[in-house]
Amino acid sequence: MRSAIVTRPIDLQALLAEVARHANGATLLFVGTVRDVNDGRAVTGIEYSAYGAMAEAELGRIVAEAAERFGTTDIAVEHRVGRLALGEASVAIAVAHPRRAGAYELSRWVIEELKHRIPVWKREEYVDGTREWLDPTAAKEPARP
Amino acid sequence: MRSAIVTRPIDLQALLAEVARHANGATLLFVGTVRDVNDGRAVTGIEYSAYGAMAEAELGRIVAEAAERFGTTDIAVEHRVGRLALGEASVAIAVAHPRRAGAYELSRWVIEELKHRIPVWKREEYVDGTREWLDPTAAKEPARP
Amino acid sequence: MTVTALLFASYADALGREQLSLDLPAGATVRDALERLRELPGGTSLPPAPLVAINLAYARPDAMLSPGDELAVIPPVAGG
Amino acid sequence: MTVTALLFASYADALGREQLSLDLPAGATVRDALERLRELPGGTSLPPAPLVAINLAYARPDAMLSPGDELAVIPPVAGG
Repeated sequence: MRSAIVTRPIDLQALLAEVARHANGATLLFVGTVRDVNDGRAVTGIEYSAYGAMAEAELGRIVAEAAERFGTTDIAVEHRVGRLALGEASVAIAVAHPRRAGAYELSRWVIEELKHRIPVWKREEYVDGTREWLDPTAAKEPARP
Repeated sequence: MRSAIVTRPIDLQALLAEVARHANGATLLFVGTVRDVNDGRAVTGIEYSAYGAMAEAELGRIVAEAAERFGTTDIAVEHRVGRLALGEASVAIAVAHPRRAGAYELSRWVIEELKHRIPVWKREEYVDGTREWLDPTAAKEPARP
Repeated sequence: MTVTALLFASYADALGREQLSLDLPAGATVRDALERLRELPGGTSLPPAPLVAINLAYARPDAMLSPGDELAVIPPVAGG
Repeated sequence: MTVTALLFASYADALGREQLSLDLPAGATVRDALERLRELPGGTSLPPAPLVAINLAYARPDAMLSPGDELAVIPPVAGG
Protein backbone atom coordinates (compact mmCIF):
# COMPACT_ATOMS: atom_id res chain seq x y z
CA MET A 1 0.00 0.00 0.00
CA ARG A 2 1.10 3.55 -0.66
CA SER A 3 -0.22 7.08 -0.31
CA ALA A 4 1.23 10.44 -1.24
CA ILE A 5 0.53 14.12 -1.65
CA VAL A 6 1.87 15.08 -5.08
CA THR A 7 2.37 18.26 -7.06
CA ARG A 8 2.37 16.64 -10.52
CA PRO A 9 -0.46 15.06 -12.53
CA ILE A 10 -1.63 11.71 -11.13
CA ASP A 11 -0.68 8.69 -13.26
CA LEU A 12 -3.82 6.53 -13.08
CA GLN A 13 -2.30 3.63 -14.99
CA ALA A 14 0.58 3.47 -12.51
CA LEU A 15 -1.82 3.42 -9.54
CA LEU A 16 -3.76 0.55 -11.11
CA ALA A 17 -0.55 -1.40 -11.69
CA GLU A 18 0.41 -1.01 -8.02
CA VAL A 19 -2.66 -2.88 -6.76
CA ALA A 20 -2.74 -5.64 -9.39
CA ARG A 21 -2.33 -9.15 -7.96
CA HIS A 22 -3.58 -12.51 -9.21
CA ALA A 23 -5.46 -13.09 -5.97
CA ASN A 24 -7.74 -10.14 -6.76
CA GLY A 25 -10.90 -10.42 -8.82
CA ALA A 26 -12.01 -6.80 -8.59
CA THR A 27 -10.13 -3.54 -9.01
CA LEU A 28 -11.73 -0.16 -8.44
CA LEU A 29 -10.29 3.21 -9.36
CA PHE A 30 -11.91 6.36 -8.00
CA VAL A 31 -10.89 9.67 -9.56
CA GLY A 32 -12.02 13.04 -8.24
CA THR A 33 -11.87 15.79 -10.86
CA VAL A 34 -12.35 19.54 -10.96
CA ARG A 35 -15.95 20.39 -11.95
CA ASP A 36 -16.95 23.39 -14.02
CA VAL A 37 -19.83 24.30 -11.71
CA ASN A 38 -20.20 24.34 -7.93
CA ASP A 39 -23.29 25.54 -6.08
CA GLY A 40 -24.48 27.14 -9.29
CA ARG A 41 -21.31 29.20 -9.92
CA ALA A 42 -19.15 28.69 -13.02
CA VAL A 43 -15.70 27.54 -11.93
CA THR A 44 -12.51 28.00 -13.99
CA GLY A 45 -10.05 26.14 -11.78
CA ILE A 46 -9.17 25.20 -8.20
CA GLU A 47 -6.09 25.92 -6.13
CA TYR A 48 -5.51 23.03 -3.71
CA SER A 49 -3.36 23.81 -0.72
CA ALA A 50 -2.36 21.44 2.07
CA TYR A 51 -0.63 21.15 5.39
CA GLY A 52 1.71 18.87 3.49
CA ALA A 53 3.46 16.94 6.25
CA MET A 54 0.24 16.26 8.14
CA ALA A 55 -1.74 15.47 4.99
CA GLU A 56 0.85 12.82 4.13
CA ALA A 57 0.74 11.45 7.68
CA GLU A 58 -3.06 11.42 7.92
CA LEU A 59 -3.43 9.83 4.49
CA GLY A 60 -0.99 7.14 5.58
CA ARG A 61 -3.06 6.51 8.70
CA ILE A 62 -6.26 6.25 6.65
CA VAL A 63 -4.69 3.72 4.28
CA ALA A 64 -3.27 1.67 7.16
CA GLU A 65 -6.68 1.63 8.87
CA ALA A 66 -8.35 0.62 5.60
CA ALA A 67 -5.86 -2.22 5.13
CA GLU A 68 -6.64 -3.59 8.56
CA ARG A 69 -10.38 -3.09 8.24
CA PHE A 70 -10.72 -4.68 4.78
CA GLY A 71 -7.93 -7.25 4.95
CA THR A 72 -5.89 -6.14 1.95
CA THR A 73 -2.83 -4.01 1.35
CA ASP A 74 -3.68 -3.47 -2.31
CA ILE A 75 -4.42 0.23 -1.86
CA ALA A 76 -2.71 3.16 -3.60
CA VAL A 77 -3.81 6.76 -3.10
CA GLU A 78 -2.54 10.08 -4.40
CA HIS A 79 -3.86 13.56 -3.70
CA ARG A 80 -2.58 16.36 -5.87
CA VAL A 81 -2.08 19.94 -4.68
CA GLY A 82 -1.43 23.17 -6.57
CA ARG A 83 -3.54 24.83 -9.23
CA LEU A 84 -5.71 22.40 -11.20
CA ALA A 85 -7.63 23.10 -14.38
CA LEU A 86 -11.14 21.83 -15.14
CA GLY A 87 -11.25 18.07 -15.56
CA GLU A 88 -7.89 17.45 -13.91
CA ALA A 89 -7.67 14.76 -11.23
CA SER A 90 -7.23 16.05 -7.67
CA VAL A 91 -7.40 12.62 -6.04
CA ALA A 92 -7.19 9.01 -7.19
CA ILE A 93 -7.76 5.88 -5.14
CA ALA A 94 -6.90 2.47 -6.58
CA VAL A 95 -7.93 -0.61 -4.60
CA ALA A 96 -8.13 -4.29 -5.39
CA HIS A 97 -9.85 -7.08 -3.52
CA PRO A 98 -10.66 -10.75 -4.11
CA ARG A 99 -14.38 -9.85 -4.34
CA ARG A 100 -16.19 -6.87 -5.83
CA ALA A 101 -18.25 -6.11 -2.72
CA GLY A 102 -15.04 -5.66 -0.76
CA ALA A 103 -13.53 -3.44 -3.44
CA TYR A 104 -16.54 -1.09 -3.47
CA GLU A 105 -16.75 -0.84 0.31
CA LEU A 106 -13.02 -0.27 0.69
CA SER A 107 -12.88 2.41 -2.01
CA ARG A 108 -15.84 4.29 -0.58
CA TRP A 109 -14.47 4.10 2.94
CA VAL A 110 -11.15 5.59 1.89
CA ILE A 111 -12.66 8.54 -0.03
CA GLU A 112 -15.06 9.41 2.81
CA GLU A 113 -12.30 9.33 5.45
CA LEU A 114 -9.99 11.31 3.18
CA LYS A 115 -12.62 14.01 2.62
CA HIS A 116 -13.21 14.38 6.34
CA ARG A 117 -9.70 14.02 7.67
CA ILE A 118 -6.87 15.23 5.48
CA PRO A 119 -5.85 18.88 5.93
CA VAL A 120 -6.35 20.06 2.36
CA TRP A 121 -8.21 23.20 1.31
CA LYS A 122 -9.44 24.40 -2.01
CA ARG A 123 -9.87 27.89 -3.33
CA GLU A 124 -12.24 27.96 -6.27
CA GLU A 125 -11.71 30.44 -9.07
CA TYR A 126 -14.82 31.79 -10.79
CA VAL A 127 -15.45 33.20 -14.26
CA ASP A 128 -15.92 36.68 -12.76
CA GLY A 129 -12.29 36.60 -11.57
CA THR A 130 -13.10 36.19 -7.86
CA ARG A 131 -11.90 33.28 -5.78
CA GLU A 132 -13.03 31.78 -2.51
CA TRP A 133 -11.92 29.20 0.04
CA LEU A 134 -14.52 26.44 0.24
CA ASP A 135 -15.99 25.66 3.62
CA PRO A 136 -17.94 22.38 3.48
CA THR A 137 -19.21 23.01 7.02
CA ALA A 138 -20.80 26.37 6.14
CA ALA A 139 -24.52 26.58 5.52
CA LYS A 140 -25.23 26.59 1.81
CA GLU A 141 -26.07 30.00 0.39
CA PRO A 142 -29.47 30.22 -1.31
CA ALA A 143 -29.33 28.90 -4.86
CA ARG A 144 -28.33 31.56 -7.36
CA PRO A 145 -30.54 32.21 -10.37
CA MET B 1 -22.63 5.88 -23.52
CA ARG B 2 -21.28 2.77 -25.17
CA SER B 3 -21.06 -0.95 -24.49
CA ALA B 4 -19.43 -3.78 -26.38
CA ILE B 5 -18.41 -7.41 -26.27
CA VAL B 6 -14.78 -7.53 -27.41
CA THR B 7 -12.22 -10.19 -28.22
CA ARG B 8 -9.12 -8.04 -27.61
CA PRO B 9 -7.63 -6.68 -24.38
CA ILE B 10 -9.70 -3.88 -22.82
CA ASP B 11 -8.12 -0.41 -23.03
CA LEU B 12 -8.88 1.08 -19.61
CA GLN B 13 -7.43 4.48 -20.44
CA ALA B 14 -9.72 4.74 -23.47
CA LEU B 15 -12.80 3.86 -21.40
CA LEU B 16 -11.91 6.55 -18.86
CA ALA B 17 -11.48 9.11 -21.62
CA GLU B 18 -14.95 8.28 -22.98
CA VAL B 19 -16.73 9.34 -19.79
CA ALA B 20 -14.66 12.45 -18.99
CA ARG B 21 -16.66 15.67 -18.94
CA HIS B 22 -16.15 18.90 -17.01
CA ALA B 23 -19.56 18.60 -15.39
CA ASN B 24 -18.40 15.44 -13.58
CA GLY B 25 -16.63 15.49 -10.24
CA ALA B 26 -16.28 11.73 -9.77
CA THR B 27 -15.14 8.99 -12.12
CA LEU B 28 -15.19 5.33 -11.17
CA LEU B 29 -13.56 2.47 -13.06
CA PHE B 30 -14.44 -1.10 -12.14
CA VAL B 31 -12.23 -3.85 -13.55
CA GLY B 32 -12.99 -7.55 -13.14
CA THR B 33 -9.90 -9.74 -13.48
CA VAL B 34 -9.15 -13.46 -13.63
CA ARG B 35 -8.27 -14.77 -10.14
CA ASP B 36 -5.76 -17.51 -9.45
CA VAL B 37 -8.05 -19.31 -7.01
CA ASN B 38 -11.78 -20.03 -7.03
CA ASP B 39 -13.58 -22.07 -4.38
CA GLY B 40 -10.22 -23.29 -3.16
CA ARG B 41 -9.03 -24.61 -6.56
CA ALA B 42 -5.92 -23.22 -8.27
CA VAL B 43 -6.96 -21.67 -11.59
CA THR B 44 -4.63 -21.19 -14.59
CA GLY B 45 -6.99 -19.30 -16.89
CA ILE B 46 -10.60 -18.83 -17.96
CA GLU B 47 -12.29 -19.32 -21.30
CA TYR B 48 -15.15 -16.82 -21.63
CA SER B 49 -17.80 -17.67 -24.16
CA ALA B 50 -20.90 -15.67 -25.02
CA TYR B 51 -24.09 -15.64 -27.01
CA GLY B 52 -22.49 -12.68 -28.72
CA ALA B 53 -25.43 -10.95 -30.39
CA MET B 54 -27.63 -11.20 -27.31
CA ALA B 55 -24.82 -10.27 -24.91
CA GLU B 56 -24.29 -7.06 -26.92
CA ALA B 57 -28.03 -6.37 -26.94
CA GLU B 58 -28.54 -7.08 -23.24
CA LEU B 59 -25.48 -5.03 -22.27
CA GLY B 60 -26.87 -2.15 -24.32
CA ARG B 61 -30.20 -2.44 -22.50
CA ILE B 62 -28.44 -2.42 -19.10
CA VAL B 63 -26.47 0.70 -19.99
CA ALA B 64 -29.58 2.47 -21.32
CA GLU B 65 -31.50 1.59 -18.14
CA ALA B 66 -28.59 2.82 -16.00
CA ALA B 67 -28.47 6.11 -17.92
CA GLU B 68 -32.15 6.71 -17.26
CA ARG B 69 -31.99 5.59 -13.63
CA PHE B 70 -28.92 7.67 -12.71
CA GLY B 71 -29.37 10.63 -15.03
CA THR B 72 -26.08 10.43 -16.93
CA THR B 73 -24.90 9.03 -20.24
CA ASP B 74 -21.27 8.97 -19.13
CA ILE B 75 -21.08 5.18 -19.07
CA ALA B 76 -18.72 2.95 -21.06
CA VAL B 77 -18.62 -0.83 -20.63
CA GLU B 78 -16.66 -3.59 -22.31
CA HIS B 79 -16.80 -7.33 -21.65
CA ARG B 80 -14.07 -9.44 -23.17
CA VAL B 81 -14.54 -13.02 -24.38
CA GLY B 82 -12.05 -15.72 -25.38
CA ARG B 83 -9.27 -17.27 -23.33
CA LEU B 84 -7.95 -14.98 -20.60
CA ALA B 85 -4.82 -15.47 -18.52
CA LEU B 86 -4.54 -14.76 -14.79
CA GLY B 87 -4.84 -11.06 -14.00
CA GLU B 88 -6.34 -10.12 -17.37
CA ALA B 89 -9.44 -7.92 -17.39
CA SER B 90 -12.68 -9.67 -18.37
CA VAL B 91 -14.91 -6.66 -17.80
CA ALA B 92 -14.43 -2.94 -17.29
CA ILE B 93 -17.06 -0.35 -16.41
CA ALA B 94 -16.21 3.35 -16.54
CA VAL B 95 -18.79 5.81 -15.21
CA ALA B 96 -18.69 9.48 -14.31
CA HIS B 97 -21.16 11.56 -12.33
CA PRO B 98 -21.30 15.05 -10.86
CA ARG B 99 -21.16 13.55 -7.34
CA ARG B 100 -19.28 10.57 -5.92
CA ALA B 101 -22.33 8.94 -4.34
CA GLY B 102 -23.96 8.77 -7.77
CA ALA B 103 -20.82 7.34 -9.35
CA TYR B 104 -20.55 4.52 -6.79
CA GLU B 105 -24.23 3.60 -7.00
CA LEU B 106 -24.24 3.66 -10.80
CA SER B 107 -21.10 1.55 -11.11
CA ARG B 108 -22.35 -1.05 -8.66
CA TRP B 109 -25.75 -1.22 -10.32
CA VAL B 110 -24.22 -1.88 -13.74
CA ILE B 111 -21.90 -4.68 -12.56
CA GLU B 112 -24.69 -6.43 -10.63
CA GLU B 113 -27.10 -6.29 -13.57
CA LEU B 114 -24.36 -7.41 -15.95
CA LYS B 115 -23.49 -10.42 -13.78
CA HIS B 116 -27.12 -11.51 -13.62
CA ARG B 117 -28.25 -10.77 -17.14
CA ILE B 118 -25.69 -11.04 -19.90
CA PRO B 119 -25.39 -14.46 -21.56
CA VAL B 120 -21.71 -15.11 -20.93
CA TRP B 121 -20.22 -18.30 -19.53
CA LYS B 122 -16.84 -19.15 -18.18
CA ARG B 123 -14.93 -22.38 -18.21
CA GLU B 124 -12.20 -22.38 -15.60
CA GLU B 125 -8.97 -24.23 -16.27
CA TYR B 126 -7.24 -25.80 -13.26
CA VAL B 127 -3.63 -26.70 -12.53
CA ASP B 128 -4.48 -30.42 -12.82
CA GLY B 129 -5.42 -29.89 -16.47
CA THR B 130 -9.18 -30.26 -15.98
CA ARG B 131 -11.68 -27.55 -16.86
CA GLU B 132 -15.23 -26.87 -15.85
CA TRP B 133 -18.14 -24.58 -16.74
CA LEU B 134 -19.01 -22.42 -13.77
CA ASP B 135 -22.58 -22.50 -12.51
CA PRO B 136 -23.16 -19.67 -10.04
CA THR B 137 -26.60 -21.10 -9.24
CA ALA B 138 -25.23 -24.50 -8.15
CA ALA B 139 -24.84 -25.28 -4.47
CA LYS B 140 -21.23 -24.79 -3.42
CA GLU B 141 -19.25 -27.99 -2.96
CA PRO B 142 -17.84 -28.52 0.51
CA ALA B 143 -14.61 -26.60 1.02
CA ARG B 144 -11.57 -28.53 -0.12
CA PRO B 145 -8.67 -29.07 2.25
CA MET C 1 -43.02 -23.90 -38.80
CA THR C 2 -39.28 -23.93 -38.35
CA VAL C 3 -37.34 -22.24 -35.55
CA THR C 4 -33.62 -22.22 -34.92
CA ALA C 5 -32.52 -23.48 -31.52
CA LEU C 6 -29.17 -22.38 -30.09
CA LEU C 7 -27.31 -24.16 -27.31
CA PHE C 8 -24.38 -22.81 -25.31
CA ALA C 9 -21.63 -23.81 -22.90
CA SER C 10 -22.58 -26.86 -20.79
CA TYR C 11 -25.85 -27.37 -22.74
CA ALA C 12 -23.97 -27.43 -26.04
CA ASP C 13 -21.56 -29.96 -24.54
CA ALA C 14 -24.43 -32.14 -23.27
CA LEU C 15 -26.25 -32.31 -26.61
CA GLY C 16 -23.07 -32.27 -28.68
CA ARG C 17 -24.23 -29.38 -30.85
CA GLU C 18 -24.63 -25.62 -30.77
CA GLN C 19 -27.41 -25.10 -33.28
CA LEU C 20 -30.28 -27.07 -34.80
CA SER C 21 -33.57 -26.55 -36.63
CA LEU C 22 -36.81 -27.57 -34.96
CA ASP C 23 -40.02 -28.27 -36.87
CA LEU C 24 -42.91 -27.32 -34.63
CA PRO C 25 -46.67 -27.00 -35.09
CA ALA C 26 -48.12 -23.48 -35.43
CA GLY C 27 -48.80 -22.03 -31.99
CA ALA C 28 -45.99 -23.96 -30.32
CA THR C 29 -44.49 -22.41 -27.19
CA VAL C 30 -41.03 -22.30 -25.71
CA ARG C 31 -42.07 -25.20 -23.48
CA ASP C 32 -42.98 -27.30 -26.53
CA ALA C 33 -39.59 -26.58 -28.11
CA LEU C 34 -37.81 -27.57 -24.92
CA GLU C 35 -39.72 -30.86 -24.83
CA ARG C 36 -38.47 -31.57 -28.33
CA LEU C 37 -34.86 -30.79 -27.29
CA ARG C 38 -35.16 -33.15 -24.32
CA GLU C 39 -35.92 -36.05 -26.68
CA LEU C 40 -32.54 -35.63 -28.38
CA PRO C 41 -29.45 -37.62 -27.27
CA GLY C 42 -28.11 -35.87 -24.15
CA GLY C 43 -31.28 -33.81 -23.90
CA THR C 44 -32.34 -35.18 -20.53
CA SER C 45 -29.52 -33.20 -18.91
CA LEU C 46 -31.35 -29.94 -19.67
CA PRO C 47 -32.97 -28.64 -16.46
CA PRO C 48 -36.78 -28.57 -16.17
CA ALA C 49 -37.04 -24.80 -16.76
CA PRO C 50 -33.88 -23.34 -18.28
CA LEU C 51 -33.53 -19.67 -19.11
CA VAL C 52 -34.50 -18.97 -22.71
CA ALA C 53 -34.34 -16.05 -25.10
CA ILE C 54 -36.28 -15.41 -28.30
CA ASN C 55 -34.56 -13.18 -30.85
CA LEU C 56 -31.97 -11.84 -28.37
CA ALA C 57 -34.31 -11.04 -25.46
CA TYR C 58 -35.24 -13.16 -22.44
CA ALA C 59 -38.63 -14.88 -22.79
CA ARG C 60 -41.03 -16.87 -20.60
CA PRO C 61 -41.69 -20.61 -20.99
CA ASP C 62 -45.25 -19.98 -22.24
CA ALA C 63 -44.16 -17.48 -24.93
CA MET C 64 -45.43 -18.44 -28.40
CA LEU C 65 -42.90 -19.04 -31.14
CA SER C 66 -43.14 -17.66 -34.68
CA PRO C 67 -41.64 -19.04 -37.87
CA GLY C 68 -37.96 -18.14 -38.16
CA ASP C 69 -37.53 -17.32 -34.50
CA GLU C 70 -34.13 -17.81 -32.90
CA LEU C 71 -34.68 -19.66 -29.62
CA ALA C 72 -31.64 -19.72 -27.31
CA VAL C 73 -31.42 -22.07 -24.34
CA ILE C 74 -29.24 -20.32 -21.82
CA PRO C 75 -27.22 -22.01 -19.07
CA PRO C 76 -26.80 -20.14 -15.76
CA VAL C 77 -24.90 -17.01 -16.75
CA ALA C 78 -21.47 -16.34 -15.29
CA GLY C 79 -20.19 -13.14 -16.85
CA GLY C 80 -18.13 -10.42 -15.30
CA MET D 1 8.11 27.63 26.54
CA THR D 2 7.93 28.27 22.82
CA VAL D 3 5.64 26.52 20.37
CA THR D 4 5.29 27.10 16.63
CA ALA D 5 1.77 27.93 15.42
CA LEU D 6 0.81 27.25 11.82
CA LEU D 7 -2.12 28.87 10.02
CA PHE D 8 -3.63 27.77 6.72
CA ALA D 9 -5.97 28.84 3.95
CA SER D 10 -8.67 31.27 5.19
CA TYR D 11 -7.09 31.46 8.67
CA ALA D 12 -3.72 32.44 7.19
CA ASP D 13 -5.51 35.08 5.09
CA ALA D 14 -7.34 36.44 8.14
CA LEU D 15 -4.21 36.81 10.28
CA GLY D 16 -1.95 37.70 7.37
CA ARG D 17 0.64 35.08 8.24
CA GLU D 18 1.22 31.33 7.98
CA GLN D 19 3.59 30.75 10.88
CA LEU D 20 4.51 32.37 14.20
CA SER D 21 6.16 31.57 17.51
CA LEU D 22 4.12 31.68 20.70
CA ASP D 23 5.65 32.07 24.15
CA LEU D 24 3.44 30.26 26.60
CA PRO D 25 3.70 29.32 30.28
CA ALA D 26 4.56 25.73 31.14
CA GLY D 27 1.39 23.62 31.22
CA ALA D 28 -0.41 25.72 28.62
CA THR D 29 -3.09 23.96 26.58
CA VAL D 30 -4.29 24.26 23.01
CA ARG D 31 -7.06 26.49 24.29
CA ASP D 32 -4.52 28.87 25.84
CA ALA D 33 -2.61 29.08 22.58
CA LEU D 34 -5.81 29.82 20.67
CA GLU D 35 -6.62 32.68 23.10
CA ARG D 36 -3.22 34.17 22.33
CA LEU D 37 -3.85 33.91 18.57
CA ARG D 38 -7.22 35.64 18.95
CA GLU D 39 -5.47 38.69 20.42
CA LEU D 40 -3.50 39.19 17.18
CA PRO D 41 -4.74 41.50 14.39
CA GLY D 42 -7.41 39.52 12.47
CA GLY D 43 -7.48 36.91 15.23
CA THR D 44 -11.13 37.46 16.13
CA SER D 45 -12.16 35.82 12.91
CA LEU D 46 -10.95 32.45 14.20
CA PRO D 47 -13.96 30.34 15.24
CA PRO D 48 -14.47 29.52 18.95
CA ALA D 49 -13.23 25.94 18.61
CA PRO D 50 -11.27 25.34 15.43
CA LEU D 51 -9.75 21.99 14.52
CA VAL D 52 -6.15 21.75 15.74
CA ALA D 53 -3.27 19.35 15.32
CA ILE D 54 -0.16 18.91 17.44
CA ASN D 55 2.88 17.49 15.65
CA LEU D 56 0.87 16.25 12.62
CA ALA D 57 -2.00 14.56 14.50
CA TYR D 58 -5.41 15.94 15.45
CA ALA D 59 -5.62 17.03 19.10
CA ARG D 60 -8.29 18.13 21.58
CA PRO D 61 -8.64 21.71 22.89
CA ASP D 62 -7.55 20.63 26.39
CA ALA D 63 -4.38 18.89 25.18
CA MET D 64 -1.24 20.16 26.95
CA LEU D 65 1.52 21.65 24.85
CA SER D 66 5.21 20.87 25.19
CA PRO D 67 8.20 23.03 24.29
CA GLY D 68 8.92 22.90 20.56
CA ASP D 69 5.49 21.54 19.61
CA GLU D 70 4.09 22.38 16.19
CA LEU D 71 0.49 23.52 16.71
CA ALA D 72 -1.58 23.77 13.53
CA VAL D 73 -4.92 25.58 13.41
CA ILE D 74 -6.92 23.86 10.72
CA PRO D 75 -9.80 25.42 8.75
CA PRO D 76 -12.67 23.14 7.71
CA VAL D 77 -10.99 20.63 5.41
CA ALA D 78 -12.07 20.36 1.79
CA GLY D 79 -9.87 17.75 0.15
CA GLY D 80 -10.80 15.25 -2.52
